[in-house]
Amino acid sequence: MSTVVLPRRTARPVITGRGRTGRRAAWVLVGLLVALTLLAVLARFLAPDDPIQPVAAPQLPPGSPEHLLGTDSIGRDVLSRTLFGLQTSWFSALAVVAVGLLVGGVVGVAAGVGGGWVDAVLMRVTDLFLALPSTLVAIALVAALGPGLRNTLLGMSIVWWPYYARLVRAEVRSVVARPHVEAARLAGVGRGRLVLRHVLPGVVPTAVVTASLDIGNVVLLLAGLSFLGLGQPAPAAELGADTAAGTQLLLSAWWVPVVPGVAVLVLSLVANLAGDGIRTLLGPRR
Amino acid sequence: ACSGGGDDSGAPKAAPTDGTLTVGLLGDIGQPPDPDVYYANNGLAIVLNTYEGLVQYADDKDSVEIAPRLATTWDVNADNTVFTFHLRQGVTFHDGTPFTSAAVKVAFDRRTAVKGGAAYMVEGVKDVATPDDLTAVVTLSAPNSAFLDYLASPFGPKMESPTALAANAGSDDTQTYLQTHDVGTGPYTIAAAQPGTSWTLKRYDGYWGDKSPFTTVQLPIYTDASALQLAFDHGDVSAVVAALPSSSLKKYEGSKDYASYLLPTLQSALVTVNPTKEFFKSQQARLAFLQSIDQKSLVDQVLGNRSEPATTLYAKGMIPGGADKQELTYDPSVMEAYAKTLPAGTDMTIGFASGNTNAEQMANIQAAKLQALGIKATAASYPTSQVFGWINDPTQGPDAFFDGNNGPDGGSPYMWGHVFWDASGGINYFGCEVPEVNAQLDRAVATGDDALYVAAAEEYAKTGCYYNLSYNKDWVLAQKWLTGVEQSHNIGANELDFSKLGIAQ
Amino acid sequence: MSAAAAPTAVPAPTASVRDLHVSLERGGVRSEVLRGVDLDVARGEIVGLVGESGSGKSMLALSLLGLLPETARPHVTGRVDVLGTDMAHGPESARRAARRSALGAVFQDPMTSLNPTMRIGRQIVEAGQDRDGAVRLLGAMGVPDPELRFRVYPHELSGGLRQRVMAAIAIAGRPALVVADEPTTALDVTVQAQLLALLRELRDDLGCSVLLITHDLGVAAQIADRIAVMYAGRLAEVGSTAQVLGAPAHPYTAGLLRSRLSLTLDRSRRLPTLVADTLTPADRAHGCAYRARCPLAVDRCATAAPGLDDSRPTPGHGAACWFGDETVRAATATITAPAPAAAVPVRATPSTPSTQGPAVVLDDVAVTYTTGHGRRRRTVEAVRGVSLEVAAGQALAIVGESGSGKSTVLRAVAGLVPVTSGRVTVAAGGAQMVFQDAGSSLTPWLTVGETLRERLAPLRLGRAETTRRVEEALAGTGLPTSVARLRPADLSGGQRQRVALARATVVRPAVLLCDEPTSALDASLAATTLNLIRDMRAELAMTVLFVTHDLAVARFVGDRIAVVERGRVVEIDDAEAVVGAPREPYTRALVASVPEIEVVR
Amino acid sequence: MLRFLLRRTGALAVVLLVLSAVVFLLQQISPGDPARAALGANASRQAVAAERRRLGLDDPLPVQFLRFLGHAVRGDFGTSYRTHRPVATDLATAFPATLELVLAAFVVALLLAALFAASSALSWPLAGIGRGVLLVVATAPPFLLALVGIVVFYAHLDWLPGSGRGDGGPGSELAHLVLPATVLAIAPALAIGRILRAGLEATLAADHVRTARSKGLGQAAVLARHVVRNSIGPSLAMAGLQLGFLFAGTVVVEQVFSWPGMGNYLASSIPTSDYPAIAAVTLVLGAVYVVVNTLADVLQTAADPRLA
Ligand SMILES: Nc1ncnc2c1ncn2[C@@H]1O[C@H](COP(=O)(O)OP(=O)(O)OP(=O)(O)O)[C@@H](O)[C@H]1O
Ligand SMILES: Nc1ncnc2c1ncn2[C@@H]1O[C@H](COP(=O)(O)OP(=O)(O)OP(=O)(O)O)[C@@H](O)[C@H]1O
Ligand SMILES: [Mg+2]
Ligand SMILES: [Mg+2]
Ligand code: NI
Repeated sequence: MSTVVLPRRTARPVITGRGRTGRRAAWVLVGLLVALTLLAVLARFLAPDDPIQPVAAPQLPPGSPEHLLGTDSIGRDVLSRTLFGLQTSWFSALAVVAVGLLVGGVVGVAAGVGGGWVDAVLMRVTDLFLALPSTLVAIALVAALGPGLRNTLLGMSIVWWPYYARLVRAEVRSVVARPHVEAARLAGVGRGRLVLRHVLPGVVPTAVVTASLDIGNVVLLLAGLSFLGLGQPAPAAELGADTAAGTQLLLSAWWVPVVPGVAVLVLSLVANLAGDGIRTLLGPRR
Repeated sequence: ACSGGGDDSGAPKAAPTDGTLTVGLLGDIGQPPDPDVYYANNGLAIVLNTYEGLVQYADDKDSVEIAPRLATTWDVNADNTVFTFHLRQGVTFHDGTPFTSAAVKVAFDRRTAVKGGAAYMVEGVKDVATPDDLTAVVTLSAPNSAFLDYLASPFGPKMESPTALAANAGSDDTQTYLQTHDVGTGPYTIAAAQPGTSWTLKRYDGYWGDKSPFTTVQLPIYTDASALQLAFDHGDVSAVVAALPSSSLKKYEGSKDYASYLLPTLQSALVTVNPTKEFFKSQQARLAFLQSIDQKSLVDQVLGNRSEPATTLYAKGMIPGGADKQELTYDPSVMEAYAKTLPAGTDMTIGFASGNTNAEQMANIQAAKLQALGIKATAASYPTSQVFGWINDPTQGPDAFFDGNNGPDGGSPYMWGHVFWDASGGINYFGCEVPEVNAQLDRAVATGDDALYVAAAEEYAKTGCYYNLSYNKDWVLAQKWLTGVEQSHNIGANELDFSKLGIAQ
Repeated sequence: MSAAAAPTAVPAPTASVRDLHVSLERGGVRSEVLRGVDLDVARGEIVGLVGESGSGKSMLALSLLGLLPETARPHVTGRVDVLGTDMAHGPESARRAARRSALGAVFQDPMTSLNPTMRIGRQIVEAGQDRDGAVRLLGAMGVPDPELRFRVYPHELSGGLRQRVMAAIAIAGRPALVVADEPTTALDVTVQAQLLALLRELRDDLGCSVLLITHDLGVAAQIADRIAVMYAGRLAEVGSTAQVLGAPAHPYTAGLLRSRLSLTLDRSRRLPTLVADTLTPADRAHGCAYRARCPLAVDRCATAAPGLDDSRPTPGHGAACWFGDETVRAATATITAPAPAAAVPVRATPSTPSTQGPAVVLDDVAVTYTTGHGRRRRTVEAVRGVSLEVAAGQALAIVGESGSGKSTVLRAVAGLVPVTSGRVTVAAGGAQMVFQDAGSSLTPWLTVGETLRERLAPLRLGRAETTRRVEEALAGTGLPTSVARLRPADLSGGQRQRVALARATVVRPAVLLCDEPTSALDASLAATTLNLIRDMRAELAMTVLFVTHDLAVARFVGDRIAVVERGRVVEIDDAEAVVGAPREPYTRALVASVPEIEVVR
Repeated sequence: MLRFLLRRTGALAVVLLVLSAVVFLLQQISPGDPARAALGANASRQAVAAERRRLGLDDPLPVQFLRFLGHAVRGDFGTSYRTHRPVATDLATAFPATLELVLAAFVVALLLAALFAASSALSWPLAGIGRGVLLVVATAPPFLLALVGIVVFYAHLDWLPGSGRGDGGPGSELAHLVLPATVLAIAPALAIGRILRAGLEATLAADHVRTARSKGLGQAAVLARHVVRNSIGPSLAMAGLQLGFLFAGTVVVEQVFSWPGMGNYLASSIPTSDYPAIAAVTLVLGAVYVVVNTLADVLQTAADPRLA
């Protein structure tokens, strides 16, 4: 019945070593993620200029004190656009992952705890979604609905939740199969409390780690959709769209695509590493 | 596609020694290079070098002037209904059969049968008579002074070998065959077709005209502008015609290693206003908006040398003497006053086609200007398919739309007025039309009376739906050794006639 | 550090370990797991290595094989010599050659120790046999249908057969030394006995030496020529089987021996146990690591560690203790069983069934499990028609081999599995259960206090009262109240078992179900737990159903014993009657296979 | 096994049906007008209406869907609005190109993944740097990576061709494959490599590997016979999943490298709302994806006898 196992979600730490040094590195990585989030949240205060309005001559090279990272093809401040783009990309990715986690989590918990026909029905539906090529369906969906951040996020969320449903279900089932759940049941713990107190806490670490690793993927996919003209329409600042729109200028004004491109890289890299960090901090899986 | 190379980028590249010219295309040519089907731009080079029409626009001129091609001379009767063409002698099709007047009717008939986008050009043909092999008399059912422009248009009817058409007719009027072959008389013939990848043209040795030193023309398809530019820098591509973004212009202009040409076209950058939107309900508002556009600096900043600010309502040189003057003066105060009457924070959207960087920049700059006036203006991109859907429900569209580059199929003022001002014309995105203007245009085309054209234009300008921003030019980028670029280009076709190109000694 | 303790009688040992120190790293912390071990295995000799869990037995075995876990970055000093090859520091190629030609290994878990994706035949051939030899070897190991079995995958074999395959692999290369690391723990007593016999035959037929690691002195007693006792990374005592078991010269050995259960034990007495260890790893690094538990400890023990030579009661017998064996024996013999920490008064076991009605009634109960979907759907009749009655206050021990349905009976009583047919009646007050693995039966992320409070929640007692009851329950199981704030991972195995017991009894159930609560614990911890269960049963007047595969445990805990075989009760009677005069052949086999220590004095 | 395959085939049919329904519905809700897109900018309104009738766009939805399905089953995806050729004809040239690229990328991805996993699990010296580079590169936006690749290896170093699929000779074809395949492979390589490494590390620490070592087997034999097969199961599933992602990834990579494949075809079809083309590409790639994952499933079952 299952089509795809989801091993992507069980990747192991990449750079962090073992032991205490590993924990310290993990904290640093998580700290980086927090810093990036702060940067995104505070974009409007940190950005020197309006991200939408041209503020100077077009294609000013980076290095000038007024426009540290230069200006883009129509004279907007690249630094400001990148900061706001960070905000859009970061929160979009968070939204997609959060929706995936929420919907997938509810479906997964319902299937894992419900068992029987509930499980069968929910997992058949999930499998069907999983069997569809997600990226392609997202592309087709956005191509059909028309570009726009809302549609893009909608399209991506639709293809994103089944992974979480499967993952959460598998985790729930493995936790439910652990003796402590049976022991708690025998000890007279009610059903709701059983799920909330004895099952879910065991699922959260994996789900959180997976989600944080996934944010990088979402950021990249968003950027890819933008490249195809299916992302955030101009003039709103979005890293992927800015990189994509700027690629034309790679040869004449390299900083226009490279700065937001590097921001995508950093975002996705930090999300990836922080995922590993969180995994380290949450300790080995029991 | 990657011969040569190894030399330092920057230094002029050596001319090819194997007689191969490589012209890079940006993006798939889309439709098949069938003259009765092809209705796009980046593949025109194939159509125009393999087929020829009866007439063409004069090469190397920045005004509209009909020049001979397969017809050496022609006569038009007084009421523009009978056109008599005297055909060139000694012309053969690529299948070796001679070109005679019989082919004219065949070509017109096929165009009607195939029902392509430019089939309208032969709609009015009532009859084609062939008194002798080298004379064709075309009779129209109604007077049409634009008929010669139809024939000169790059999308106009081209002469096709009746024998070859019949031999490969299939069930679809030879359409399948012509997806990868040609049946024309042009200086080149299709030697190999890999749709989506590359096209190879071979010199037609039976060609009636001058022959270029290029025995083969390669047209590789690049799908990324930067990749194409790199290939050109590298010397793998000999010339790029109107494919690279203006933002790259700076790098090549005045370069001593590459040749950069800016050649005249009938294309313009335009603003279209959407009268169905609340914001632009009143003519006064629309005109205020157009007046708030700083045409000169906008064109200068965004398009640079690729264009000049337009001063007429039609394309440059369409109305001799420029009587169709565009009377819009930059005055943001009118808009400012209008803005004050609006509720605070009223928003409006300025659209542009996705991927069109020039339009994007213009839209953004204008949006910024409006914001300074206290209007919540935003620039937004729309995919092309959506843009052409607005005509069905203009309220779906933005409040105004910036077109970076657009124009008519041919050089007649009628063709211009029709596409831009008549709601059925195709580029009148928001259906802003004046029945009186349409009628005036119809009357003008019958006689070719410039005064009527001017009157129609002036009438339409009052709607405030339309602003001709600039006269655009084709940017042709070529290696230093390539000669004859200007001479191989005309105002109608945004492509080069490869037979007129050469290698510098 | 210490001088070689080579017995003069053995001229050229097959393997010789001298002053071996091994330290390993885990979680960034390096700890010394072997701290100066000297041991010889003579040609054709079986040496039994015993000791509690974590004492370093496996690390010694892996040192001999030169297979210390690389991921733990082992630091090794000292010498490990197998037939002239330096297994500690020699070049990897030489060590590999030694493993190939001179060594064989049998590891604890036969399922994970065999490659699941390779047919077993190939796994044997790989160890240095041709095909025919491998088939013959399988036959010789007592694997029926060796030709057929040659082509199967490990998961298609039972645990016993898998362990035989392991044994076949171990001897396929005709090794001089077989290292067997707890080869029997995963097995049934009956299979265990067969495997031990097999090892002895190997020695007899091939003349190879065997290092047999076990935590069960009884197992060692059965086949070892010599026994080495490990404690905290050092040898505590070494000597011939008769010497070590008959005249233990180290207080630890003596304590282990006393806490062992046997079929002849006095059931009315508490089991003697060892004092709990209070030393931190840092404390253990200097002095005698056993001093905190040792009744003989003196100041000197805290500063200097005695060597094996320091007490040499008889030739070939050594013990790392400052005192001679006479002192040790005298001292340990006189100590009575220590009272539990909470000092619960010892009451007589209510051995006579009370006159009230039965607390548990099973009437022709059957339980069937279904697994898998569709094509893989299988049903297992785990219990097929069991009828039982347990009077209130009575204790029933259920014994039987693995898979016979013991746990299923308990789960049916607890209501954790629905019965397929028949009826289960439990007296008012319900049943609570203590699971085999206490650790995994506690929710890892909840503190002990939260776990216990959850049981009290339905009573709506109020905050203070709840806290009082929790503390009471902890005290009742001999745990300090501070434990309430800890999570299971912070507790030792014995403590976790007590928490599980506290959870089961914080609200008194009518029936206490125990599913092998001691099988994962070493002798001393097991004894402590058994004592506790007895005490609580007496105090709370509970009915007890106790599942075990160890007949000695069953006899100690149960007033009556039920023997289960393939889902049916085949014999049920008073405990002494079952042990003393087993009627069923299976019961007889069970009785016979309990490893007894025939003390040779 | 036969029943297993039959069941998988049945599931495949259901998935494809749903996929086609999804694709079809997406066409319906999209705002663009295919008839207009087909005729181009300057076509008259009457011509567009006629085109709508000709394309059957005015029929009721179920009729359109059934027609769509019926044609698709026969491999007839209609005529592209854009190229005016049967979509099947277009795909017949585009699909092999994509397949070639994807398979090459897959091989590169597996190689990189194996290197990544082995270097880490077996603690090779200096491998950490390589892994770091792979990680960084894998998190870069693919189109930027592709362009930077062209700038470096084509424009500056002139080692490799920057676009197209090569002309004729196998040497040229191979050279043209290197850059796009590598760019395409990098992200999947990291994904597969991580799983493979987790598997390798777990297996290397497994008891049965210790058993194998205790037999005196050499490192190579231990790895080949006892480690690789046992670690590969989840990586196979991952590889299957990634092969699907590779096909999707071609949409971006093919465009930058002017690779005449399905991705490029899709990318040019999207702006023109060329639905027959979009639908066909989605369906075909979707089918490949489903088949590949089914295959990965079967392979995984073959690798581990316990799953059978
Ligand atoms: N990989 C490792 N890294 C660090 N320490 C380890 C490792 N493996 C075991 N240890 C520690 O080494 C000590 C000895 O372990 P060992 O496995 O030899 O004990 P044992 O006597 O075999 O116990 P058991 O009876 O439970 O098998 C223990 O304290 C254990 O925690
Ligand atoms: N949840 C389950 N699903 C399917 N079969 C099961 C399940 N639990 C137990 N069985 C099977 O039921 C039979 C009896 O199992 P049970 O656990 O009662 O045996 P046991 O006597 O307790 O064995 P052990 O001594 O190994 O614990 C076994 O064959 C076992 O494989
Ligand atoms: Mg051990
Ligand atoms: Mg059991
Ligand atoms: Ni020492």
